[in-house]
Amino acid sequence: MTTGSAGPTKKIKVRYFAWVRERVGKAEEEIEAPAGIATIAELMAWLAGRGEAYAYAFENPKVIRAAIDRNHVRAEARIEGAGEIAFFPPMTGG
Amino acid sequence: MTTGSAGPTKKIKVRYFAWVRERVGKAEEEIEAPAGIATIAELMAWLAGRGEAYAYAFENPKVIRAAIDRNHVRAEARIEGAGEIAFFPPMTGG
Amino acid sequence: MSVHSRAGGGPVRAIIRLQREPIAIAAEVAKLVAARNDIGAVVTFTGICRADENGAPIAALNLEHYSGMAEAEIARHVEEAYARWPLLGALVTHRYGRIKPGEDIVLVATASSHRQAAFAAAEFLMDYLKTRAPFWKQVEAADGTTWVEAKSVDDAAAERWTAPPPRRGAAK
Amino acid sequence: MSVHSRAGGGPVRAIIRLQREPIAIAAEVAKLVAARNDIGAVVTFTGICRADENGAPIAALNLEHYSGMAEAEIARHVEEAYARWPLLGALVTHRYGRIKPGEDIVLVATASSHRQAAFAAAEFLMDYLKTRAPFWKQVEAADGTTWVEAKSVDDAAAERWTAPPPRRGAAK
Repeated sequence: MTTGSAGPTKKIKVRYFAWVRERVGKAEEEIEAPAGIATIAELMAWLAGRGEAYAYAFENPKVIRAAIDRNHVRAEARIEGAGEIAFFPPMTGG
Repeated sequence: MTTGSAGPTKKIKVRYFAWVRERVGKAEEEIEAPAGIATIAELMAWLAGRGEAYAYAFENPKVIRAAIDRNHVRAEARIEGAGEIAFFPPMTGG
Repeated sequence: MSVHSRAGGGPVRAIIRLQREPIAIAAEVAKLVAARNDIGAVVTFTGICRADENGAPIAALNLEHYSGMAEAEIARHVEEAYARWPLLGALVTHRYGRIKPGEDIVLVATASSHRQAAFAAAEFLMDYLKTRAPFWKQVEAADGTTWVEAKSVDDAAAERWTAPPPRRGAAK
Repeated sequence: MSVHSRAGGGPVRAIIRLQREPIAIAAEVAKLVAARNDIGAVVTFTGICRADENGAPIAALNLEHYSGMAEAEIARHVEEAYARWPLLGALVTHRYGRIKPGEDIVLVATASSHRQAAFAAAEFLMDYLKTRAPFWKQVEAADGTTWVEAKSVDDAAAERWTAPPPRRGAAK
Protein backbone atom coordinates (compact mmCIF):
# COMPACT_ATOMS: atom_id res chain seq x y z
CA MET A 1 0.00 0.00 0.00
CA THR A 2 1.33 3.42 -0.93
CA THR A 3 0.01 6.91 -0.88
CA GLY A 4 0.12 9.58 -3.50
CA SER A 5 2.43 11.88 -1.54
CA ALA A 6 5.96 12.51 -2.69
CA GLY A 7 8.96 12.71 -0.37
CA PRO A 8 11.51 10.27 1.00
CA THR A 9 10.68 7.27 3.16
CA LYS A 10 11.94 7.22 6.76
CA LYS A 11 13.34 4.45 8.94
CA ILE A 12 11.55 3.86 12.21
CA LYS A 13 12.12 1.24 14.86
CA VAL A 14 8.83 -0.48 15.60
CA ARG A 15 8.27 -2.68 18.64
CA TYR A 16 5.42 -5.09 19.35
CA PHE A 17 4.32 -6.44 22.72
CA ALA A 18 2.10 -9.21 24.08
CA TRP A 19 -0.37 -10.63 21.53
CA VAL A 20 0.53 -7.99 18.95
CA ARG A 21 4.10 -9.35 19.11
CA GLU A 22 2.86 -12.94 18.91
CA ARG A 23 0.68 -12.23 15.90
CA VAL A 24 3.26 -10.19 14.01
CA GLY A 25 5.79 -12.91 14.85
CA LYS A 26 8.58 -10.60 15.94
CA ALA A 27 9.37 -8.28 18.84
CA GLU A 28 10.83 -5.45 16.80
CA GLU A 29 11.91 -4.40 13.36
CA GLU A 30 13.04 -1.41 11.36
CA ILE A 31 10.49 -0.25 8.85
CA GLU A 32 10.48 2.26 6.03
CA ALA A 33 7.03 3.72 5.82
CA PRO A 34 6.07 5.87 2.84
CA ALA A 35 6.36 9.56 3.57
CA GLY A 36 2.59 9.97 3.23
CA ILE A 37 1.97 7.94 6.39
CA ALA A 38 1.50 10.76 8.89
CA THR A 39 -0.27 9.31 11.93
CA ILE A 40 -0.30 6.23 14.16
CA ALA A 41 -3.66 5.22 12.64
CA GLU A 42 -2.24 5.47 9.13
CA LEU A 43 0.83 3.50 10.15
CA MET A 44 -1.35 0.72 11.58
CA ALA A 45 -3.36 0.59 8.33
CA TRP A 46 -0.13 0.45 6.32
CA LEU A 47 1.32 -2.30 8.55
CA ALA A 48 -1.92 -4.32 8.22
CA GLY A 49 -1.29 -4.41 4.47
CA ARG A 50 2.12 -6.06 4.82
CA GLY A 51 0.86 -9.64 4.93
CA GLU A 52 -1.32 -12.13 6.73
CA ALA A 53 0.46 -11.93 10.12
CA TYR A 54 0.24 -8.13 10.16
CA ALA A 55 -3.35 -8.20 8.96
CA TYR A 56 -4.19 -10.48 11.90
CA ALA A 57 -2.27 -8.38 14.42
CA PHE A 58 -3.91 -5.14 13.29
CA GLU A 59 -7.35 -6.53 12.36
CA ASN A 60 -8.96 -4.41 15.08
CA PRO A 61 -6.80 -1.28 15.38
CA LYS A 62 -9.22 0.31 17.86
CA VAL A 63 -8.04 -2.02 20.64
CA ILE A 64 -4.35 -1.47 19.97
CA ARG A 65 -2.46 1.11 22.00
CA ALA A 66 0.61 2.92 20.78
CA ALA A 67 3.60 4.75 22.17
CA ILE A 68 6.01 7.10 20.44
CA ASP A 69 9.43 7.25 22.03
CA ARG A 70 8.01 5.59 25.15
CA ASN A 71 5.08 7.96 25.67
CA HIS A 72 1.48 6.87 25.26
CA VAL A 73 -0.12 8.48 22.20
CA ARG A 74 -3.53 8.39 20.54
CA ALA A 75 -4.18 6.99 17.08
CA GLU A 76 -4.32 10.54 15.68
CA ALA A 77 -0.80 11.33 16.90
CA ARG A 78 1.64 12.34 14.17
CA ILE A 79 4.64 10.09 13.79
CA GLU A 80 6.99 12.65 12.26
CA GLY A 81 10.31 12.64 14.09
CA ALA A 82 9.57 9.41 15.95
CA GLY A 83 12.58 7.25 16.78
CA GLU A 84 10.70 4.29 18.24
CA ILE A 85 7.04 3.42 17.87
CA ALA A 86 5.43 0.62 19.89
CA PHE A 87 2.13 -1.21 19.45
CA PHE A 88 0.53 -3.28 22.20
CA PRO A 89 -2.77 -4.37 23.72
CA PRO A 90 -4.32 -2.55 26.69
CA MET A 91 -2.02 -2.88 29.68
CA THR A 92 -2.69 -5.47 32.38
CA GLY A 93 0.05 -4.86 34.92
CA GLY A 94 -0.11 -4.45 38.68
CA MET B 1 -25.62 13.94 97.01
CA THR B 2 -28.72 11.79 97.20
CA THR B 3 -31.99 11.63 95.40
CA GLY B 4 -35.47 11.38 96.77
CA SER B 5 -36.08 7.89 95.44
CA ALA B 6 -36.42 4.96 97.77
CA GLY B 7 -34.84 1.56 97.08
CA PRO B 8 -31.52 -0.09 97.84
CA THR B 9 -28.17 1.16 96.58
CA LYS B 10 -26.21 -1.06 94.17
CA LYS B 11 -22.50 -1.82 93.88
CA ILE B 12 -20.91 -1.06 90.53
CA LYS B 13 -17.32 -1.36 89.43
CA VAL B 14 -16.24 1.93 87.86
CA ARG B 15 -13.09 2.32 85.77
CA TYR B 16 -11.34 5.48 84.65
CA PHE B 17 -8.90 5.91 81.79
CA ALA B 18 -6.40 8.49 80.54
CA TRP B 19 -6.90 11.98 82.01
CA VAL B 20 -10.14 11.00 83.72
CA ARG B 21 -8.09 8.41 85.64
CA GLU B 22 -5.37 10.95 86.40
CA ARG B 23 -7.84 13.52 87.71
CA VAL B 24 -9.86 11.07 89.80
CA GLY B 25 -6.58 9.71 91.12
CA LYS B 26 -7.43 6.04 90.71
CA ALA B 27 -7.93 3.53 87.90
CA GLU B 28 -10.97 1.79 89.36
CA GLU B 29 -13.20 1.53 92.37
CA GLU B 30 -16.43 0.01 93.60
CA ILE B 31 -19.16 2.55 94.16
CA GLU B 32 -22.61 2.46 95.69
CA ALA B 33 -24.74 4.92 93.81
CA PRO B 34 -28.15 5.82 95.18
CA ALA B 35 -30.93 3.88 93.52
CA GLY B 36 -32.30 7.08 91.98
CA ILE B 37 -29.24 7.42 89.72
CA ALA B 38 -30.62 5.92 86.53
CA THR B 39 -28.39 7.06 83.64
CA ILE B 40 -24.74 7.61 82.78
CA ALA B 41 -25.33 11.39 82.85
CA GLU B 42 -26.83 11.17 86.33
CA LEU B 43 -23.96 8.97 87.50
CA MET B 44 -21.41 11.50 86.22
CA ALA B 45 -23.23 14.30 88.05
CA TRP B 46 -23.29 12.21 91.22
CA LEU B 47 -19.58 11.34 90.91
CA ALA B 48 -18.75 15.04 90.37
CA GLY B 49 -20.24 15.71 93.79
CA ARG B 50 -17.87 13.33 95.58
CA GLY B 51 -15.02 15.81 96.09
CA GLU B 52 -12.57 18.09 94.40
CA ALA B 53 -10.78 15.41 92.33
CA TYR B 54 -14.09 14.09 90.97
CA ALA B 55 -15.40 17.58 90.36
CA TYR B 56 -12.29 18.30 88.29
CA ALA B 57 -12.50 15.00 86.37
CA PHE B 58 -16.18 15.50 85.52
CA GLU B 59 -16.20 19.30 85.18
CA ASN B 60 -17.13 19.00 81.49
CA PRO B 61 -19.19 15.80 81.23
CA LYS B 62 -20.00 16.48 77.56
CA VAL B 63 -16.46 15.50 76.53
CA ILE B 64 -16.40 12.31 78.59
CA ARG B 65 -17.26 9.02 76.90
CA ALA B 66 -18.66 6.02 78.73
CA ALA B 67 -18.92 2.28 78.34
CA ILE B 68 -21.19 -0.18 80.11
CA ASP B 69 -19.83 -3.69 80.28
CA ARG B 70 -17.30 -2.80 77.56
CA ASN B 71 -19.76 -1.37 75.07
CA HIS B 72 -19.83 2.29 74.12
CA VAL B 73 -22.97 4.01 75.43
CA ARG B 74 -24.43 7.52 75.32
CA ALA B 75 -24.95 9.73 78.35
CA GLU B 76 -28.68 8.89 78.30
CA ALA B 77 -28.00 5.15 78.63
CA ARG B 78 -29.56 3.50 81.68
CA ILE B 79 -27.11 1.91 84.08
CA GLU B 80 -29.49 -0.63 85.58
CA GLY B 81 -27.90 -4.06 85.56
CA ALA B 82 -24.44 -2.73 84.72
CA GLY B 83 -21.52 -4.75 86.08
CA GLU B 84 -18.73 -2.41 84.98
CA ILE B 85 -18.97 1.21 83.91
CA ALA B 86 -16.00 3.06 82.40
CA PHE B 87 -15.36 6.77 81.84
CA PHE B 88 -12.70 8.09 79.50
CA PRO B 89 -11.83 10.91 77.09
CA PRO B 90 -12.38 10.57 73.33
CA MET B 91 -10.21 7.77 71.97
CA THR B 92 -6.91 8.52 70.25
CA GLY B 93 -5.64 5.11 69.18
CA GLY B 94 -4.36 3.88 65.88
CA MET C 1 -4.06 -11.00 74.00
CA SER C 2 -4.63 -12.73 70.71
CA VAL C 3 -7.78 -13.82 68.92
CA HIS C 4 -7.59 -16.21 66.01
CA SER C 5 -10.92 -17.04 64.52
CA ARG C 6 -11.23 -19.69 61.87
CA ALA C 7 -14.43 -20.09 59.91
CA GLY C 8 -15.23 -23.80 59.74
CA GLY C 9 -11.66 -24.92 60.36
CA GLY C 10 -10.53 -23.00 57.28
CA PRO C 11 -7.83 -20.41 57.00
CA VAL C 12 -7.32 -17.62 59.51
CA ARG C 13 -10.20 -15.17 59.33
CA ALA C 14 -9.05 -12.55 61.79
CA ILE C 15 -6.02 -12.06 63.95
CA ILE C 16 -6.31 -9.45 66.68
CA ARG C 17 -3.41 -8.88 69.00
CA LEU C 18 -2.69 -6.24 71.63
CA GLN C 19 0.85 -6.29 72.88
CA ARG C 20 3.63 -4.26 74.47
CA GLU C 21 6.28 -5.71 72.16
CA PRO C 22 7.33 -4.30 68.79
CA ILE C 23 5.31 -5.60 65.85
CA ALA C 24 6.92 -8.21 63.59
CA ILE C 25 5.19 -6.90 60.50
CA ALA C 26 6.52 -9.34 57.91
CA ALA C 27 5.75 -12.34 60.10
CA GLU C 28 2.25 -11.08 60.87
CA VAL C 29 1.39 -10.46 57.23
CA ALA C 30 2.83 -13.83 56.24
CA LYS C 31 0.21 -15.46 58.48
CA LEU C 32 -2.56 -13.87 56.43
CA VAL C 33 -1.51 -15.42 53.16
CA ALA C 34 -0.02 -18.67 54.47
CA ALA C 35 -1.29 -21.79 52.72
CA ARG C 36 -3.75 -19.88 50.54
CA ASN C 37 -3.84 -19.33 46.81
CA ASP C 38 -6.96 -17.23 46.40
CA ILE C 39 -5.54 -13.97 47.76
CA GLY C 40 -4.62 -11.50 45.04
CA ALA C 41 -4.23 -8.34 47.09
CA VAL C 42 -2.83 -7.50 50.51
CA VAL C 43 -2.94 -3.97 51.92
CA THR C 44 -1.08 -3.03 55.07
CA PHE C 45 -1.18 0.12 57.14
CA THR C 46 1.55 0.78 59.66
CA GLY C 47 1.22 3.66 62.10
CA ILE C 48 4.58 4.91 63.32
CA CYS C 49 5.46 7.15 66.29
CA ARG C 50 6.70 10.45 64.86
CA ALA C 51 9.40 12.45 66.61
CA ASP C 52 7.12 15.47 66.95
CA GLU C 53 3.55 16.25 67.91
CA ASN C 54 2.15 19.55 66.63
CA GLY C 55 5.66 20.70 65.83
CA ALA C 56 7.21 20.04 69.26
CA PRO C 57 9.71 17.20 69.78
CA ILE C 58 8.56 14.26 71.86
CA ALA C 59 10.44 11.68 73.91
CA ALA C 60 7.84 8.92 73.62
CA LEU C 61 4.15 8.07 73.42
CA ASN C 62 2.48 6.25 76.27
CA LEU C 63 -0.41 4.18 74.99
CA GLU C 64 -3.12 3.33 77.50
CA HIS C 65 -5.90 0.94 76.61
CA TYR C 66 -9.02 -0.66 78.06
CA SER C 67 -8.07 -4.31 78.03
CA GLY C 68 -10.96 -6.56 77.10
CA MET C 69 -13.03 -3.81 75.56
CA ALA C 70 -10.33 -2.98 73.00
CA GLU C 71 -10.15 -6.55 71.68
CA ALA C 72 -13.94 -6.81 71.53
CA GLU C 73 -14.34 -3.46 69.75
CA ILE C 74 -11.70 -4.35 67.17
CA ALA C 75 -13.20 -7.80 66.61
CA ARG C 76 -16.62 -6.23 65.99
CA HIS C 77 -15.16 -3.88 63.41
CA VAL C 78 -13.28 -6.67 61.69
CA GLU C 79 -16.59 -8.53 61.40
CA GLU C 80 -18.21 -5.40 60.02
CA ALA C 81 -15.44 -5.17 57.42
CA TYR C 82 -16.14 -8.80 56.45
CA ALA C 83 -19.81 -7.94 56.05
CA ARG C 84 -19.04 -4.98 53.79
CA TRP C 85 -16.27 -6.35 51.55
CA PRO C 86 -15.26 -9.78 50.18
CA LEU C 87 -12.28 -10.18 52.51
CA LEU C 88 -10.10 -13.27 52.77
CA GLY C 89 -8.21 -12.21 55.87
CA ALA C 90 -7.78 -9.36 58.33
CA LEU C 91 -5.22 -8.60 60.98
CA VAL C 92 -4.99 -5.86 63.60
CA THR C 93 -2.01 -5.58 65.92
CA HIS C 94 -1.97 -2.61 68.29
CA ARG C 95 0.74 -1.86 70.80
CA TYR C 96 0.29 -0.31 74.23
CA GLY C 97 2.78 0.96 76.77
CA ARG C 98 5.74 3.22 76.01
CA ILE C 99 6.59 3.66 72.34
CA LYS C 100 9.55 5.71 71.14
CA PRO C 101 9.80 7.79 67.94
CA GLY C 102 10.37 5.60 64.91
CA GLU C 103 8.68 2.58 66.50
CA ASP C 104 5.50 1.07 65.11
CA ILE C 105 2.23 1.67 66.94
CA VAL C 106 -0.31 -0.24 64.93
CA LEU C 107 -0.51 -2.65 62.01
CA VAL C 108 -3.67 -3.31 60.00
CA ALA C 109 -3.53 -5.80 57.15
CA THR C 110 -6.36 -6.91 54.88
CA ALA C 111 -6.43 -9.54 52.17
CA SER C 112 -8.86 -10.09 49.31
CA SER C 113 -9.01 -11.47 45.80
CA HIS C 114 -9.02 -7.94 44.47
CA ARG C 115 -7.42 -4.71 45.46
CA GLN C 116 -10.37 -2.42 46.05
CA ALA C 117 -11.84 -4.48 48.87
CA ALA C 118 -8.45 -4.71 50.56
CA PHE C 119 -7.86 -0.95 50.35
CA ALA C 120 -11.34 -0.02 51.53
CA ALA C 121 -11.33 -2.44 54.46
CA ALA C 122 -7.92 -1.26 55.67
CA GLU C 123 -9.03 2.38 55.58
CA PHE C 124 -12.27 1.47 57.33
CA LEU C 125 -10.46 -0.37 60.12
CA MET C 126 -7.97 2.46 60.61
CA ASP C 127 -10.70 5.11 60.76
CA TYR C 128 -12.44 3.09 63.44
CA LEU C 129 -9.28 2.42 65.43
CA LYS C 130 -8.64 6.17 65.47
CA THR C 131 -12.07 7.07 66.79
CA ARG C 132 -13.74 4.12 68.52
CA ALA C 133 -11.18 1.67 69.86
CA PRO C 134 -10.42 2.43 73.52
CA PHE C 135 -6.81 3.58 73.30
CA TRP C 136 -5.41 6.87 74.55
CA LYS C 137 -2.12 8.45 73.59
CA GLN C 138 -0.10 10.49 76.06
CA VAL C 139 2.84 12.50 74.75
CA GLU C 140 5.96 12.42 76.87
CA ALA C 141 8.15 15.46 76.22
CA ALA C 142 10.99 17.28 77.98
CA ASP C 143 8.55 19.55 79.82
CA GLY C 144 6.10 16.88 80.96
CA THR C 145 3.23 14.80 79.65
CA THR C 146 0.07 15.77 77.78
CA TRP C 147 -2.82 13.72 76.45
CA VAL C 148 -3.30 13.78 72.70
CA GLU C 149 -6.62 15.39 71.80
CA ALA C 150 -9.03 13.66 69.46
CA LYS C 151 -9.07 15.21 65.99
CA SER C 152 -12.29 16.24 64.30
CA VAL C 153 -10.78 15.19 60.97
CA ASP C 154 -10.59 11.62 62.32
CA ASP C 155 -14.25 11.75 63.30
CA ALA C 156 -15.09 12.98 59.82
CA ALA C 157 -13.11 10.13 58.28
CA ALA C 158 -14.99 7.58 60.40
CA GLU C 159 -18.31 9.17 59.47
CA ARG C 160 -17.69 8.21 55.83
CA TRP C 161 -18.50 4.61 56.68
CA THR C 162 -21.93 5.21 58.16
CA ALA C 163 -23.28 5.18 54.59
CA PRO C 164 -23.04 1.95 52.55
CA PRO C 165 -19.70 1.57 50.74
CA PRO C 166 -19.73 3.54 47.47
CA ARG C 167 -18.18 0.87 45.28
CA ARG C 168 -17.72 -2.86 45.37
CA GLY C 169 -15.89 -3.27 42.07
CA ALA C 170 -14.18 -6.48 41.12
CA ALA C 171 -10.94 -4.95 39.85
CA LYS C 172 -7.92 -6.72 41.19
CA MET D 1 16.54 -1.29 36.83
CA SER D 2 16.42 0.89 39.88
CA VAL D 3 15.85 4.60 40.30
CA HIS D 4 16.62 6.29 43.58
CA SER D 5 15.90 9.98 43.53
CA ARG D 6 16.88 12.12 46.44
CA ALA D 7 15.59 15.67 46.73
CA GLY D 8 18.52 17.87 47.74
CA GLY D 9 20.57 15.02 49.16
CA GLY D 10 17.77 14.25 51.63
CA PRO D 11 16.00 10.96 52.23
CA VAL D 12 14.87 8.63 49.47
CA ARG D 13 12.04 10.20 47.50
CA ALA D 14 11.18 7.41 45.13
CA ILE D 15 12.41 3.91 44.56
CA ILE D 16 11.33 2.25 41.32
CA ARG D 17 12.53 -1.20 40.53
CA LEU D 18 11.62 -3.73 37.84
CA GLN D 19 13.02 -7.16 38.44
CA ARG D 20 12.63 -10.85 37.74
CA GLU D 21 13.43 -11.82 41.32
CA PRO D 22 10.91 -12.21 44.14
CA ILE D 23 10.25 -9.00 46.09
CA ALA D 24 11.84 -8.64 49.53
CA ILE D 25 8.91 -6.67 50.89
CA ALA D 26 10.13 -6.02 54.43
CA ALA D 27 13.55 -4.88 53.22
CA GLU D 28 12.02 -2.62 50.57
CA VAL D 29 9.64 -0.96 53.00
CA ALA D 30 12.43 -0.53 55.56
CA LYS D 31 14.26 1.65 53.04
CA LEU D 32 11.34 4.06 52.96
CA VAL D 33 11.41 4.81 56.66
CA ALA D 34 15.14 4.40 57.29
CA ALA D 35 16.73 7.27 59.19
CA ARG D 36 13.53 9.32 59.26
CA ASN D 37 11.36 10.36 62.15
CA ASP D 38 8.65 12.37 60.39
CA ILE D 39 6.80 9.42 58.86
CA GLY D 40 3.64 8.53 60.75
CA ALA D 41 1.94 6.28 58.20
CA VAL D 42 3.09 3.66 55.72
CA VAL D 43 0.66 1.92 53.38
CA THR D 44 1.70 -1.06 51.30
CA PHE D 45 -0.09 -2.88 48.53
CA THR D 46 1.09 -6.32 47.47
CA GLY D 47 -0.35 -7.94 44.37
CA ILE D 48 -0.13 -11.72 44.48
CA CYS D 49 -0.51 -14.31 41.73
CA ARG D 50 -3.72 -16.21 42.43
CA ALA D 51 -4.05 -19.89 41.57
CA ASP D 52 -7.01 -19.20 39.31
CA GLU D 53 -8.05 -16.75 36.63
CA ASN D 54 -11.79 -16.44 35.99
CA GLY D 55 -12.36 -19.66 37.88
CA ALA D 56 -9.88 -21.83 35.96
CA PRO D 57 -6.64 -23.06 37.59
CA ILE D 58 -3.42 -21.58 36.25
CA ALA D 59 0.16 -22.82 36.24
CA ALA D 60 1.83 -19.41 36.16
CA LEU D 61 1.63 -15.84 34.92
CA ASN D 62 4.13 -14.61 32.37
CA LEU D 63 4.66 -10.88 32.78
CA GLU D 64 5.92 -9.02 29.73
CA HIS D 65 6.95 -5.38 29.97
CA TYR D 66 8.28 -2.54 27.84
CA SER D 67 11.64 -1.91 29.44
CA GLY D 68 12.49 1.75 29.62
CA MET D 69 8.95 2.96 29.08
CA ALA D 70 7.69 1.13 32.17
CA GLU D 71 10.22 2.80 34.48
CA ALA D 72 9.52 6.22 32.95
CA GLU D 73 5.73 5.79 33.20
CA ILE D 74 5.94 4.72 36.83
CA ALA D 75 8.32 7.55 37.70
CA ARG D 76 5.91 10.06 36.16
CA HIS D 77 3.04 8.71 38.22
CA VAL D 78 5.10 8.75 41.40
CA GLU D 79 5.83 12.43 40.73
CA GLU D 80 2.13 13.04 40.14
CA ALA D 81 1.39 11.40 43.48
CA TYR D 82 3.91 13.73 45.13
CA ALA D 83 2.17 16.69 43.52
CA ARG D 84 -1.23 15.56 44.80
CA TRP D 85 -0.45 14.45 48.34
CA PRO D 86 2.10 15.36 51.04
CA LEU D 87 4.18 12.22 50.59
CA LEU D 88 7.43 11.48 52.38
CA GLY D 89 8.37 8.43 50.33
CA ALA D 90 7.13 6.15 47.57
CA LEU D 91 8.24 2.80 46.28
CA VAL D 92 7.13 0.68 43.33
CA THR D 93 8.61 -2.74 42.68
CA HIS D 94 7.14 -4.71 39.79
CA ARG D 95 8.25 -8.14 38.70
CA TYR D 96 8.37 -9.46 35.15
CA GLY D 97 8.98 -12.93 33.78
CA ARG D 98 7.35 -16.12 35.04
CA ILE D 99 5.49 -15.85 38.33
CA LYS D 100 3.87 -18.82 40.03
CA PRO D 101 0.67 -18.82 42.13
CA GLY D 102 1.32 -17.47 45.60
CA GLU D 103 4.26 -15.34 44.48
CA ASP D 104 4.20 -11.56 44.66
CA ILE D 105 3.79 -9.58 41.44
CA VAL D 106 3.95 -5.99 42.58
CA LEU D 107 4.66 -3.93 45.68
CA VAL D 108 3.60 -0.31 46.11
CA ALA D 109 4.49 1.48 49.34
CA THR D 110 3.76 5.07 50.29
CA ALA D 111 4.79 7.05 53.35
CA SER D 112 3.40 10.25 54.80
CA SER D 113 2.98 12.05 58.10
CA HIS D 114 -0.68 11.10 58.07
CA ARG D 115 -2.64 8.12 56.93
CA GLN D 116 -5.02 9.57 54.37
CA ALA D 117 -2.29 10.77 52.01
CA ALA D 118 -0.55 7.39 52.23
CA PHE D 119 -3.77 5.46 51.47
CA ALA D 120 -4.81 7.73 48.60
CA ALA D 121 -1.39 7.73 46.95
CA ALA D 122 -1.09 3.94 47.13
CA GLU D 123 -4.52 3.49 45.53
CA PHE D 124 -3.68 6.08 42.88
CA LEU D 125 -0.41 4.34 41.97
CA MET D 126 -2.07 0.93 41.81
CA ASP D 127 -4.91 2.19 39.61
CA TYR D 128 -2.34 3.62 37.21
CA LEU D 129 -0.15 0.53 37.23
CA LYS D 130 -3.22 -1.51 36.29
CA THR D 131 -4.18 0.65 33.34
CA ARG D 132 -1.22 2.71 32.07
CA ALA D 133 2.09 1.05 32.93
CA PRO D 134 3.23 -1.11 29.99
CA PHE D 135 2.96 -4.59 31.47
CA TRP D 136 1.01 -7.49 30.02
CA LYS D 137 -0.04 -10.65 31.82
CA GLN D 138 -0.22 -13.98 30.04
CA VAL D 139 -1.88 -16.88 31.81
CA GLU D 140 -0.14 -20.21 31.49
CA ALA D 141 -2.56 -23.09 32.07
CA ALA D 142 -2.71 -26.81 31.33
CA ASP D 143 -4.39 -26.19 27.96
CA GLY D 144 -2.13 -23.40 26.74
CA THR D 145 -1.57 -19.69 27.19
CA THR D 146 -3.95 -16.75 27.00
CA TRP D 147 -3.45 -13.03 27.44
CA VAL D 148 -5.32 -11.44 30.31
CA GLU D 149 -7.86 -8.93 29.06
CA ALA D 150 -7.95 -5.41 30.47
CA LYS D 151 -10.89 -4.87 32.81
CA SER D 152 -13.26 -1.95 32.41
CA VAL D 153 -13.52 -1.75 36.20
CA ASP D 154 -9.79 -0.96 36.30
CA ASP D 155 -10.28 1.81 33.77
CA ALA D 156 -13.12 3.19 35.87
CA ALA D 157 -10.90 3.10 38.97
CA ALA D 158 -8.16 5.03 37.17
CA GLU D 159 -10.72 7.57 35.91
CA ARG D 160 -11.39 8.59 39.52
CA TRP D 161 -8.07 10.41 39.59
CA THR D 162 -8.68 12.65 36.59
CA ALA D 163 -10.57 14.98 38.93
CA PRO D 164 -8.65 16.70 41.76
CA PRO D 165 -8.39 14.53 44.89
CA PRO D 166 -11.58 14.81 46.95
CA ARG D 167 -9.93 15.20 50.35
CA ARG D 168 -6.58 16.23 51.67
CA GLY D 169 -7.31 15.88 55.38
CA ALA D 170 -4.59 16.02 58.01
CA ALA D 171 -5.75 13.04 60.09
CA LYS D 172 -2.94 10.68 60.92
